[in-house]
Amino acid sequence: MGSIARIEVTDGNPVAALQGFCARLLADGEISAVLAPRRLPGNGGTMPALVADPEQFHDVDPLAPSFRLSAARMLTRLTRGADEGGLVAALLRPCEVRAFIELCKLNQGSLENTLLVSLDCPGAFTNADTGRFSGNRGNAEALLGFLRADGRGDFDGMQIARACRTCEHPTGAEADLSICLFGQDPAKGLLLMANTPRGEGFMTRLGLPEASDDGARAKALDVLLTERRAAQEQMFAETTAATSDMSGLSTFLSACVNCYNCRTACPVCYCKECVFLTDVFEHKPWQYMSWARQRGALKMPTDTVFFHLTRLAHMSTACVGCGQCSNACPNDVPVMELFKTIAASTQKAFDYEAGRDPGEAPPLSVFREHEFTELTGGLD
Amino acid sequence: MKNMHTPIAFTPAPLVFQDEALAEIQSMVRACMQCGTCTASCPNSFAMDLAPRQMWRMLLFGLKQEVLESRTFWLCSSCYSCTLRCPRGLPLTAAMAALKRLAAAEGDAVNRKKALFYQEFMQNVEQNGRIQEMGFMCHYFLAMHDPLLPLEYGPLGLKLLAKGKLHLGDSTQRGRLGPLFAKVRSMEEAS
Amino acid sequence: MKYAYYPGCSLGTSAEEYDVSTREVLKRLGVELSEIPDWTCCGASAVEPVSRLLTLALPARNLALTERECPGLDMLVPCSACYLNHLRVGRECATDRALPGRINEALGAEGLSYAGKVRVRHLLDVLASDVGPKAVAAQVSHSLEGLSVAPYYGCQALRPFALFDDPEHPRSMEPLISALGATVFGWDMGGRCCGASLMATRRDVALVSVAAILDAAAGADVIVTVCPMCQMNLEAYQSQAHHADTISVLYLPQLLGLAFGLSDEQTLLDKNLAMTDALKGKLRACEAASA
Amino acid sequence: MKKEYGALVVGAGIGGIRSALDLAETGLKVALIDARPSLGGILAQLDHQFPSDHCGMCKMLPLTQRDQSSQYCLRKGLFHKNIDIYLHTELSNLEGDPGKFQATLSRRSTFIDSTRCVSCGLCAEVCPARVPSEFNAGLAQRTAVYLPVPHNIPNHYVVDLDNCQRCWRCYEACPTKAIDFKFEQRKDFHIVVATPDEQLAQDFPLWFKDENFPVHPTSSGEDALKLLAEGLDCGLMLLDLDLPQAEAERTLRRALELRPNLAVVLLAAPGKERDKDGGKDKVAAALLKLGAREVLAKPLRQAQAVPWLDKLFMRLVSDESFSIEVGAVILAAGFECYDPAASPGGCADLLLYGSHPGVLTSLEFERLASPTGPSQGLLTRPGDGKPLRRIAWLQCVGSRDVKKNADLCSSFCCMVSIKQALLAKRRSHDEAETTIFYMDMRTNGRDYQRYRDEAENEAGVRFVPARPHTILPGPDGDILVQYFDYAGELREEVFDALVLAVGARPPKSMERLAQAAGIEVNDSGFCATKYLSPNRTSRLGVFAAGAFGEPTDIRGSLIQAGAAAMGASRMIRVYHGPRDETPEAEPEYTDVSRQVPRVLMALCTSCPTLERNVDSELLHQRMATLPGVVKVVDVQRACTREGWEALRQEAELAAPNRVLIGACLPYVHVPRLRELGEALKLNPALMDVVDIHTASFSGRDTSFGGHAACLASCATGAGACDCGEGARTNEMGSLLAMAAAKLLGADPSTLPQATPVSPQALVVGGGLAGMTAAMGIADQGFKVVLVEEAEHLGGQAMNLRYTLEGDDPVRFMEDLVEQVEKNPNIRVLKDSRVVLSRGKAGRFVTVVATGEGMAHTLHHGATILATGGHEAKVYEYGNRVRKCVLTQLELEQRLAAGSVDASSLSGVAMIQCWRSREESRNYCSRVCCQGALKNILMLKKRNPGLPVYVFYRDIMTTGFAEHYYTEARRSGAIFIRYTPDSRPQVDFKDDKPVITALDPVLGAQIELHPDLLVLSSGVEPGDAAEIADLFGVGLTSDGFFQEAESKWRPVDFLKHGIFACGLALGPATMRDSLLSAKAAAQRVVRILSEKQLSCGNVVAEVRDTLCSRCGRCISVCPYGARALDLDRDKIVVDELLCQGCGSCMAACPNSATVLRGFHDEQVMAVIDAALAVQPSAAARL
Repeated sequence: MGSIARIEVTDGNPVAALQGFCARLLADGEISAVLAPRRLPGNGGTMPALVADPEQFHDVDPLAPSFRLSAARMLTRLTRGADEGGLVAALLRPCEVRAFIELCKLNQGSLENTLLVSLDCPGAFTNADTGRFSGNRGNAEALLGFLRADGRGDFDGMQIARACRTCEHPTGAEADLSICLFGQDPAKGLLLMANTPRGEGFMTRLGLPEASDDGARAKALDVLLTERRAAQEQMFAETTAATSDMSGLSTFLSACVNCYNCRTACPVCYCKECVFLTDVFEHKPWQYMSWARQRGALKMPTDTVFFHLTRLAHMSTACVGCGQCSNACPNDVPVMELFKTIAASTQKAFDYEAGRDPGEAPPLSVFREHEFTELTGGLD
Repeated sequence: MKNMHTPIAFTPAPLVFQDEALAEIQSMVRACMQCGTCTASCPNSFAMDLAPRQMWRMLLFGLKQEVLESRTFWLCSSCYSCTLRCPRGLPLTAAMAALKRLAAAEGDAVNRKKALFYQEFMQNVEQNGRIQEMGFMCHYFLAMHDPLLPLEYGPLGLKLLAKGKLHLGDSTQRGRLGPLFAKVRSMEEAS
Repeated sequence: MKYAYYPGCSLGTSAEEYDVSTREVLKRLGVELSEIPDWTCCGASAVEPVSRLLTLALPARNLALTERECPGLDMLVPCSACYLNHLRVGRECATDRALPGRINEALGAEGLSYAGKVRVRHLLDVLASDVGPKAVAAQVSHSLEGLSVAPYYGCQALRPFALFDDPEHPRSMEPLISALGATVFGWDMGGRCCGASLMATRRDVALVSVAAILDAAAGADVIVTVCPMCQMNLEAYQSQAHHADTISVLYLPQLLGLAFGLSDEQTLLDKNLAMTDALKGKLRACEAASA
Repeated sequence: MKKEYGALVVGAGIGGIRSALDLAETGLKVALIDARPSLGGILAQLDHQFPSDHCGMCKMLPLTQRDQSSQYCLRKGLFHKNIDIYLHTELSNLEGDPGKFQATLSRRSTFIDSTRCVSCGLCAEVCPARVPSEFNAGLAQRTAVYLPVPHNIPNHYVVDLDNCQRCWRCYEACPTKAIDFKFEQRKDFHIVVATPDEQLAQDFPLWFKDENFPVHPTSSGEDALKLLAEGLDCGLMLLDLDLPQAEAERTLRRALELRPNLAVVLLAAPGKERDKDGGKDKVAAALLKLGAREVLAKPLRQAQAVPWLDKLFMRLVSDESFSIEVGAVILAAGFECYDPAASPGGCADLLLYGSHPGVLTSLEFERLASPTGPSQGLLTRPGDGKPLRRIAWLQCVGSRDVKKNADLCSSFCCMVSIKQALLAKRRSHDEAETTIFYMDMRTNGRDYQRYRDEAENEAGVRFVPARPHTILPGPDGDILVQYFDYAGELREEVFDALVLAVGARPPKSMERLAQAAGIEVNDSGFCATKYLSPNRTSRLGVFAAGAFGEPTDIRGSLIQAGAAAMGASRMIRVYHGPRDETPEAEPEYTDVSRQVPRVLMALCTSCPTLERNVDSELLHQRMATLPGVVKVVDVQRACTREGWEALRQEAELAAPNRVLIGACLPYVHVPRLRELGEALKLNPALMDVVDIHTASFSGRDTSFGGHAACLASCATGAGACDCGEGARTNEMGSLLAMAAAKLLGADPSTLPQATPVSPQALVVGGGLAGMTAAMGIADQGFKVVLVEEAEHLGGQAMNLRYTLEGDDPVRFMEDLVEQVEKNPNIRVLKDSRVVLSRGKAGRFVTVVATGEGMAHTLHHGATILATGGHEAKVYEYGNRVRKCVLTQLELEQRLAAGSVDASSLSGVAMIQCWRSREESRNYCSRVCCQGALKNILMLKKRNPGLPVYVFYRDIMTTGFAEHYYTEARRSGAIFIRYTPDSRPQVDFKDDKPVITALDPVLGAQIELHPDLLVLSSGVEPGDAAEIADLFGVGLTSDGFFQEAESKWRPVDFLKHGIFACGLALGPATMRDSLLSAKAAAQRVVRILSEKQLSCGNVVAEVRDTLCSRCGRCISVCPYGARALDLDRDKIVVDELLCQGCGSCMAACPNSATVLRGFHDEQVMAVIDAALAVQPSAAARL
């Protein structure tokens, strides 16, 4: 556990405190810009923004429970290749940090060119509900209420997204700096923790007052995690039952129209042009006719289940469970439930956790001689 | 088998060549590669204090005294198993006999005593041309100065007597081998 | 078939039955023997520890006599020790060219010279290869049906010069035994050493070998040997080797003599020290069966 | 007209195959013959090879011009454009001189026509004979008509005439009439019997009445000659030796004049044919010299005479002898495993081999552990089937035994035993306890010591230094082993199985082969070769490859084979003059990438089983409906010339841009596709052959459709069988549909253009290896640049003064340096270093900086790295400090210079394995044991009485060097074994070394006071780190070059075009360096002899738009053929290195990298075609 500092909150407005924090980061010579969520005019909720002018932080709001898309993919575009002088500081949710680390393992971005600042994540609403929560529309009281709930309970009759309700990584311990919310009174002050040597460096330069962890955070986390793990087990059980055979799986995904939104929203699906968009799946007429003749009738469009199976095969070891796929699906297909369940079992099988450690190589790129002996029969 | 784990520090002197007899035996076993086949196939190896292959090793080191003190070569019943199976084709049984001759010639009293059986046998042959078993055994008992020895042969002697197999020996060939023994003795002194 | 016969010292004294039975059996088989005149002792297993030259000179003397007195005949030797001593002269002269000179210098004392023309043959070799089992079977009048015979070859007949049989697993006696109608007792101690002269110098060691051989022969009616020292060691010391039931040890020609129906004087069975009544019973049964 | 080849390779084991491939790849035509009916020699029986513990033979296949040769497992078979393989053939005579040899080959017929046999296996099912199978080393049985090796292609059955019981059942059972016993030719095969014996004259014709041979008995030679003179078409003459000798001789001479290839057999009275001491009777011997074939003992009995004569007739008619003209000959007949049951010279009685089922030779154990073996790889004891859990290995069976005329070490059995111990543990899931009894554990290859340490420490294999000799039957069928261990105790242990590590013996046909090839044989019976010209035999132009010259392991054989190939190719070029024949023009094909795919499908309908079991009419229609298929034609007997002509005309008529042929034996047609391609100007990659024949009959165990019994009725024409015909038609239909779908997706664009080759080589390092390699290349007409760091050539070998075998290395090196400096093709750059090197095989650019600061840029097609090594620096025990301590090399130099006077010495001690074979340098330096022995023999020669004591761990004298180890012992040197934890202690008293050590035999401490202490310090590689990353090649943990594969590509690097040889590859004696240098030279000539290097049809390409540069494909490529080009920010593929294995395609999630011929949609289409349900017969369209 690195050193801990305190971010003072004046007049009960934590958002302003964090805006000041970002400005101080930008003032540091090494940081050339800050990537942070910014409130959208009108319908509420936030979208990531790259702020280079210290004055422009006024509508930055990293605490808003709005998670319209994962900023990981944006950060890779900023940090790929040689750095353009100065680091990009990024305020990210824990699942965005872990998604970014996975992408760096695939040479899509580089950790050297960025300072990762992760916030304790009490969860966020689905894109549909984000607008309807008053906290997102400037009601500071509702926002403070939401923060004090430490990620539990419901607000204005609405619950946070199911992905967040079943998320067991609410803290981003892998980032350089972590802003701790759980167990703190957002009105009074927040804690800042440094996890990596680079984080320590910046913390000293920021010159924030020392602080000590009174354990409140850990207690709050325990309560939250037990609840979240229970919800996760229940989700896994439901999904596994629903998709245990081909017919179950095809009904589960029957609403899919191959719009491939889930792929576009997924931070770790890094292919430039998915094979399903290439000519490989532009079948010739005689092919469709032959299938139809063979089976009597052919569901159109074809290759929907095939698509999800292929995506599972490609990225289930890298899935961080951020829920953006369900968020982006126009027909409310429970994609997140399927992917999180499958990802959990594949990552357990390989004893690997997506985004846990930048040094840990992705499972399929490493050959271990004595693995899965129950399958290979122990004989090589 | 007395196993010699107690270290015997000795400094192997350079191979002295004046010792004609030792050199002759050494040349017989020089190509030994210490594979242990002779030791494993010798029927009497259980009673030997030095394993045959240890004895060849000490010979090559020139440790003549230590070899002559051991009783290994006296226990050789020349059954030729070792000579047959030695992968280096060494005349091992002939080497054992040569060691007996060496012990008889240069060995201490114990060795000379053990050689008596063979020397008495050959004296009897020299006198009678053909071995006279009765005469030879009597001379052998006398030479051994061991009163208990004849008793061991008591029961055997009686049985042979009963079966009429004890002959006082014919004297047809008495003295026939005198000139040959004398000639051989003079030739051996000369060389 | 005619051979120069070298009986050896022990066949004149303690192994008289071997000499007599050999002569009778060979006569029955039409083999003519002419004893080498003026033969002397070959030194047996006692000469080599005394003198290297004598080891070769003594047998060379008998060989020279054979060349002079019975030219062109092979020398037939019943006793394994004498056989090896005589055979070794020829073999060592072949490898060391200086040896014949020294031997003849020694034999010069008696005006004899050894030319190396004589072939030394063991009695077993003659019976097995020259006479052959068929000729033996032809002479059998009292088939030894039901008699279990353990063939014992000793050492020096087989090693180190393996001329007529396999030195590790000898088999040459077996056709002869079956020719007599007897059954060959299956054991692999045929080539194991009986302790030879150790019986005199270190009896305790020799008795261990004898005991091992006798134990292995348990179940056979009789052991058959072709060497007087082995016969003496196996037969005379059975009690000292604390061997429970004694087993009789015959010479091969004695066994042949029984099957040929030779008289007791011709086989001198009474000379054997351990004629068990079990064996006597069996022999009588054979006689009755064939009479 | 006599066939002409560049080279003849005798023996198709791995040595022969390596030599043949090395020559064929440089464009020479090679004739590869083998006496056995199958390819691969002993390696066909071995599945696992040390030190990699799996097979790797296919790594010998060519990497560039891949489509000229077969690209599948080499144990299945070998095809190459320039290699003609003659099996069941032996060399019977070799005349002429280098450049123009006339080789007469005699081929024993297999009585089965290889173009008709489809290996359906029906003949083997009916054959009554049961004979021990050679493939399974006698553990299993085979029939007289059998498959020599189960997994070979083409897998033809072979008739073993000697064991044939002449029941002719196989002849009747064969559906395609492939078996031919020449029945109809019997009636005009006249036999003349010249014998005075009336009885014989009478019953001979009677005996042969039903064989319908016309027999002409004559009472005398003259009558026989009269018959011949009258023009009787006589095939065989039986000449009775009872005729007067003069008459018999005259008849024989006259008969052979009348009919030169008449076979004459002598009949000799019993006993007469063998004179007293076993030799042939003088008369018979004389006649045999004159030309009689063999001698037959009378009295003849019908039971023997008839089959003997019938088989002789079949051989006379079917066997053939032909002669070919070759430039050079390589003998690679390999070796035979020592047979413990042989008599005389066997040791079966001692080791219970043959009488106890649990005693096996190492070859038999190999077969027992092989899945294709008798017990399908289960380690159970033959006989009672008891699982083998306690196994012992006995080393040096038939080796290192003066009494069995084997004063040699077979050099591979130690490593084979370790491998088999590990294999046994793996097969039994670590339940097996393995023990190896040995005298010296000879692990003197570079990585072998680590292999042994791993086996001993991790796998738990037990090594016992003892030579058990008493093996007795133990309790309940096990084996009791008695041995004396070093502590002097007699031990007894019981094992389930005892494996005899049998050594190497010259092949059985060695005497005949040596006489035919006119070469000399050394006293161990192997082909005599000299130490410093190891690949040459005693006859100029005839070379020894593989283990033929000296028993060696796979790596040694491969390097020896490469060296022999270099010798042969150099001999051919020197005597044949410059390469006159122009390389065939590369055929150009029309570009069909713009056209719509039009498939012509040709179905062969000739074989009887096809007509009966398949509704070809329905098949026809179904194929016509396939997408892209424009025409379906029937071709009669596509495998014959005429059938092929008909197919060609059909193709020219339809002018398709895709051709699909449905026939049997696809591998027979693959070479023909090339001709069709030239005829139609269509790239053969757009054609395919599908084996529809196997689907038309069901072998013993194929699951679909028919069953054997019913098929048998079909074969005998007992009526059309209706079982599963529909299923079989479907099966064939889907096979054809899949092939058609694949052809439709085939990528018609042209291959990436070939890289032109600059015909010059660069050799880095001017030591013995570098110079030999440079000479090897220069003599074959190519330019070489030789770069040497030092001021003069020679390297490490200049320090040697004499060799163990008595050659003079000093003069050898002087001649070599002189030849290199005077050779017009070699440009020597001394005192210069490589600064930079770029490019790939065929197009390298290297910058060399010379001492005076000049920089040369060189364009060369291939590189050889021979940076060598040096004696390891040892600073313990007062070395370099005290006068009385030397290393073996210093002692050798001082003995040669006379500065050390042996006669004045009173004692010398030597310590082996100093700083080798332990953690810091865990490998055997291979040269110090031989170095120590040659110094001992030199010392003893000068002072026989000098006591010499050698402290050793294992004396590594493999091959014929073992003889000198025996000589050293005979000369009086005393060898004292030590183990790493009881090492001899050395300290000094008045400037003389005092060595105290434990003598394990005596179990006592000994203390020696010699004058001189000599250390064997071992070998270290030169500092090659810089050169390695300059050329982009790897190093092992000890600093030697990391070759592509230690056994099968010993001198290549993974990066194509760069090779290594000499001491830099691993510890090596002068002989090893010479061999690896020549092998490397031949690999370089292989590249330089090509005008351009084109890659194979199946090669990977990158679609850059799709590639997100994640780099997964780079790490997964086994051949290192992919790299990220930073400045162009693209993944680039080196087509020459790429072997089309497809790993990159599997790793890429986005199909950004694709393999030509295996695009996604193509493979998906093939899968869909396979699953597509054929419209049932009723719904005929």
